[in-house]
Amino acid sequence: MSELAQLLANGLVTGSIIAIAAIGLTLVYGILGIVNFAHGEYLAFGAFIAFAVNVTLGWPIAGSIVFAMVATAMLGLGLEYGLWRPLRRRGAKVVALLLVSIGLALVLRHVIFLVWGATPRRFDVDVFQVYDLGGVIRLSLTQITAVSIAFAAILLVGLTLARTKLGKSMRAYSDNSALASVSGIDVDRITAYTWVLGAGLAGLGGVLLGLVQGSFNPNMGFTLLLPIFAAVILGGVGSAYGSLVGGVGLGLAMELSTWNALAGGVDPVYKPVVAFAILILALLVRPQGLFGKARYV
Amino acid sequence: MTAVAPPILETTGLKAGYFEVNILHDVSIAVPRGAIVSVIGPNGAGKSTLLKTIYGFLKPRDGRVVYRPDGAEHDITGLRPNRVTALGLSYIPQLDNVFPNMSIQENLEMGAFLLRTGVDERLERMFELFPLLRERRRAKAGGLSGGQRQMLAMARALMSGPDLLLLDEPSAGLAPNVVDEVFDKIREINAAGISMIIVEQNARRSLAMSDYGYVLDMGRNRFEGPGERLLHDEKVVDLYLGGRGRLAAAAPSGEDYEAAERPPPPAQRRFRL
Amino acid sequence: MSSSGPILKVSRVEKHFGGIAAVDGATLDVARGSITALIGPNGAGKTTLFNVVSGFYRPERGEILFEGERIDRRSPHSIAQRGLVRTFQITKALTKMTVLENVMLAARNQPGEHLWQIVLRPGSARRREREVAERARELLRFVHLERLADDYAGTLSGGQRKLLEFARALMTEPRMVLLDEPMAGVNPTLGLELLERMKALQVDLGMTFLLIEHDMEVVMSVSERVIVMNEGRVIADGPPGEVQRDQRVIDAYLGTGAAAAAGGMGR
Amino acid sequence: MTAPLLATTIASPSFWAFVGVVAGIYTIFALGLQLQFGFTGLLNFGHVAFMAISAYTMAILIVKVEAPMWAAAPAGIAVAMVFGLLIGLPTLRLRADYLAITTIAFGEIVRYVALNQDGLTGGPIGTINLKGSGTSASYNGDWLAFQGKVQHALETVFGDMGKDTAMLAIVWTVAIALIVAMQVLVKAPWGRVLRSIREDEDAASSLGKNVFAYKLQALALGAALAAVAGLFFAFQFSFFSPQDFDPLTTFFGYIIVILAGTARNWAVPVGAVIFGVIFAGTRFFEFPPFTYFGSADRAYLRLIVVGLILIGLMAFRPQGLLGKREEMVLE
Repeated sequence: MSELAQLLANGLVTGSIIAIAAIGLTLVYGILGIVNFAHGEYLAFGAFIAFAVNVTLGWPIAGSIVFAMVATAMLGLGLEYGLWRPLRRRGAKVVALLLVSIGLALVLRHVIFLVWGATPRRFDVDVFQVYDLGGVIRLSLTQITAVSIAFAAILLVGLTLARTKLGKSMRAYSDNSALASVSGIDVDRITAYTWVLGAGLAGLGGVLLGLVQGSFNPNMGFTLLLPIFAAVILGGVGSAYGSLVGGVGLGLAMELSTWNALAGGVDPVYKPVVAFAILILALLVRPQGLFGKARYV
Repeated sequence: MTAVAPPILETTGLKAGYFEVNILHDVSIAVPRGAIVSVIGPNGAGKSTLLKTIYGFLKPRDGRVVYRPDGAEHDITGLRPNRVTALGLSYIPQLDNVFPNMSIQENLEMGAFLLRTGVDERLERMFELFPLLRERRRAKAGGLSGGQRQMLAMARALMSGPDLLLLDEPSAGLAPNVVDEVFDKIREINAAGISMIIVEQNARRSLAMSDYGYVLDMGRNRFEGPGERLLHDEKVVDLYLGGRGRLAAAAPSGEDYEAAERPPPPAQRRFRL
Repeated sequence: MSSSGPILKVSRVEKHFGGIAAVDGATLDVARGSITALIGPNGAGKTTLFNVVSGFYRPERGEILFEGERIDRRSPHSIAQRGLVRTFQITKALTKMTVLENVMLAARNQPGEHLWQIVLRPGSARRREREVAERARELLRFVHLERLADDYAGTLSGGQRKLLEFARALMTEPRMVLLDEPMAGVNPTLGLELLERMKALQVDLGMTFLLIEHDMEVVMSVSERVIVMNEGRVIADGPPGEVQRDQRVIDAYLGTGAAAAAGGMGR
Repeated sequence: MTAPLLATTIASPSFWAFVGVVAGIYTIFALGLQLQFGFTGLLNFGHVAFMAISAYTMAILIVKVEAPMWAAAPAGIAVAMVFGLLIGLPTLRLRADYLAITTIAFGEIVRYVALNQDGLTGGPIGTINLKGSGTSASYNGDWLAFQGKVQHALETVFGDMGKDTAMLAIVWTVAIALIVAMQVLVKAPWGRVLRSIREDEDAASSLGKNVFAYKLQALALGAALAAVAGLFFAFQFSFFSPQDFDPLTTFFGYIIVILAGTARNWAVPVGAVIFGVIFAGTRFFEFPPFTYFGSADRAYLRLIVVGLILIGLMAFRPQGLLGKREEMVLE
């Protein structure tokens, strides 16, 4: 029983990291129509920027997280101006943009390798502060922090999309970008804000991933990319809350698959395979995503 | 409409296109204040491209677009669509003219995106003008039928309180009874003082209710004149309206159009836009 | 397979989307060798019905017989292979292929389309290809696109694409063609020509046509029977003159103006 | 490094033979993607998995079952094709982006299995561990014997040449034969159907074409080509491990196809040679500015360059070096 509780707790931690990473991806995917294979590198970028200020410069971790978010948001913004916008003006469509994102992923990942090397890095935090919850679950402070921040961020984004004028104009842009500009929306601002939000959340997700993993290298984002995509598709492309459900669901499924009571459970090395298998199976049943509603085109 | 007042919109020598291809070669039109102006012509003549160029979706390679709301003059050549809207124009595209995944009310609110106040009053006026929209205000626009979509598109375009409305084929693909309804609404909107440019396939009906018409062919002006005159110009009929044979066949309905020319009964004018 | 009786029988077909019935128990049949028009307001389910009949949507209920054979569980390609071919409201010209290739693609019995045949009988594939090219050029002549045969279909105008689709549908040697707004965007003069060609095929080859069309003038002049749909059901079915006097049709679709016009035509 | 060393590297036939072999293997690999993506429009991101499956199948059969190479190699291709059909059945109805994600997931599953089923695949150490720890396993005895015979035959005709020339001759003979075969297929009406599917599936099926069957054929044939590349890869490097089959390899294949021009079979070797020179060739550039970087850093730089090439192509020449703008697949 305590094994199950611990697995559920671990699943929640893994799931909330996937969810926070997925939400940035789903915004860019749903609003701008870019299937961003470089999203994992945005995560890694955030983690390494936080590493630089936290470890190299000695800032406290809280400040490092904020700094990394801002820096990643700026990266996202810079790439919107320097890369995506010119491509969009040239009439590039989904598949072309997807292939560009693969090129971008290669560039970003190896720039990070070039700067920080392949050595595993860790943040300057106390990983040994562990809380015993009800005598059955043990979670570290970093894990608890990560889960809380992730949930708070997702809630905030969800409210922004549903309630604010910015959120509405984002939805309008994703629905019909030409009509959005006829309505008086400055579409260039919308694409910029979407990247600020999407990349900023990716930066946050990267730092949280680094915190929870303990140590990380520049491949960290790419390793998690497929589970993140799985969460996005399960949750329905473009849906913030869907990402939450998809991410947490996947996290739980990955951890629970190792449960002994399930015919011994699968070998933990196959946890990512569980995520891939769930994705493939889910698409067989519902090609539009598990929680995704049929959209009007 | 007085002859001396300068037109509310004027294009001179517009040249525009996509990539290597020029679609507009030299197009000049003028829209008198308060008038309905029809732009007709065969497929590929550049009618829709003209609207897109006026509205800033396409940067013209040459020529000018000048917009003159009350007492002012703006050169809007190549201005981005959101800025064009801010100056008091509005546009209804032919396809994709609603936000399909947003509710009807949200669609209308998007139309008033630039307004800071008075959105609710405008919403109320639109619901009066298009009662069906009130009934289904919470429904997603994607679930509407073609005719209902066109009504929503018109209402959305009016939400910003424009002085000049650009309509791209408002009757395309609609059933005859719905077409009647759409043209009725167009006249009603015009009667409230809004100038209009209409691009239409349904050239006869469009010309019949227009103050002025332009015939475009291969991206150039071909004919122009008062709508009624173009409708009976032998050359125009032969070249662009499918010949006299078809005109004869359609003749009985001509009466009907004339009847519709009369201003709408006062009861329908209770709204101000 | 019977050679008399209706070529297409649609009975009590239903197709829903998220709880909304797009086609709600439609029943109709189409006489062999006829030109039948399918009209009705937008959202009446006409295009959905086309999609169901041509196999792109699977109906939840009902039965569709083509030449006496059930086709409502068949896939689009197998229905097309049986001789029931459709065109699309928004044309699907294959823009990165030439106009000629577009039409040649539609040929049936081409052994060169099967991997093992290319290896085993390369000669027969090549011979057939020559026949196909010849026939394709004939059809392009028929729709006045012959001089554009070697251009990419992407360079055609909207109306020309409608004509190309028409030629392509004929290339499949169909027994029946479903045309979804064949005249939309075609300039009036060319459109009249298209109608004449349709008539010629009906008379000479006994081909059957079912067309969705909004232009009432076209509907009245070309079709010998008109089926009217509204809200997913068939509300009227009969000769054009009769249908346009039907009060339900006037209310749901034609409106009083058009009815007056139609009355004028009747005189 | 000094100029003479550079000269010897650049002038060395064995260096160019190596680059040539790598380019040949990539040609065959990318030819499969050309068929799937360039002609049929299938965004298969798990292509490397078919390479892995055939290489592993062959090695395992030879080491564990002691099958002869001439039986094990075709078996590798067959198994890869079967996997192509199996993965195609559920995924080929998905839209492009979902297909890309599910196929890359499939590729990763294959790699994870290879990494973690030590008993079957030798695990992370690679095929050298196929017999378990303590003994080193080898699968290419038969191949080296065959290669020796070809080398001998070549030398009797052309005189003494470098040791890689036999491999070079074999790989390119096969590559060119496969290009010819593919060209025959896509020029036949079969290829016309594939192109119609790439553009509009609904149009193709409305004309009586069984879209699903054609996609499946393209996927399985493409898998077979990747499988052939996998065999040559295994022979060239005499041992391999799961790291050799990470998703990057598939992306390299895409870069070659896009560099060359989509829907152009004859362009594939051009793309592969350019890519081979950039990728394998730069390893040997021992002169400034390359010498300012350590070898690990140079590997990173190389991948940065590759990424920039992909971005640059998509931005400035999406039809590829030899493609036609009117037939451009990517818009």
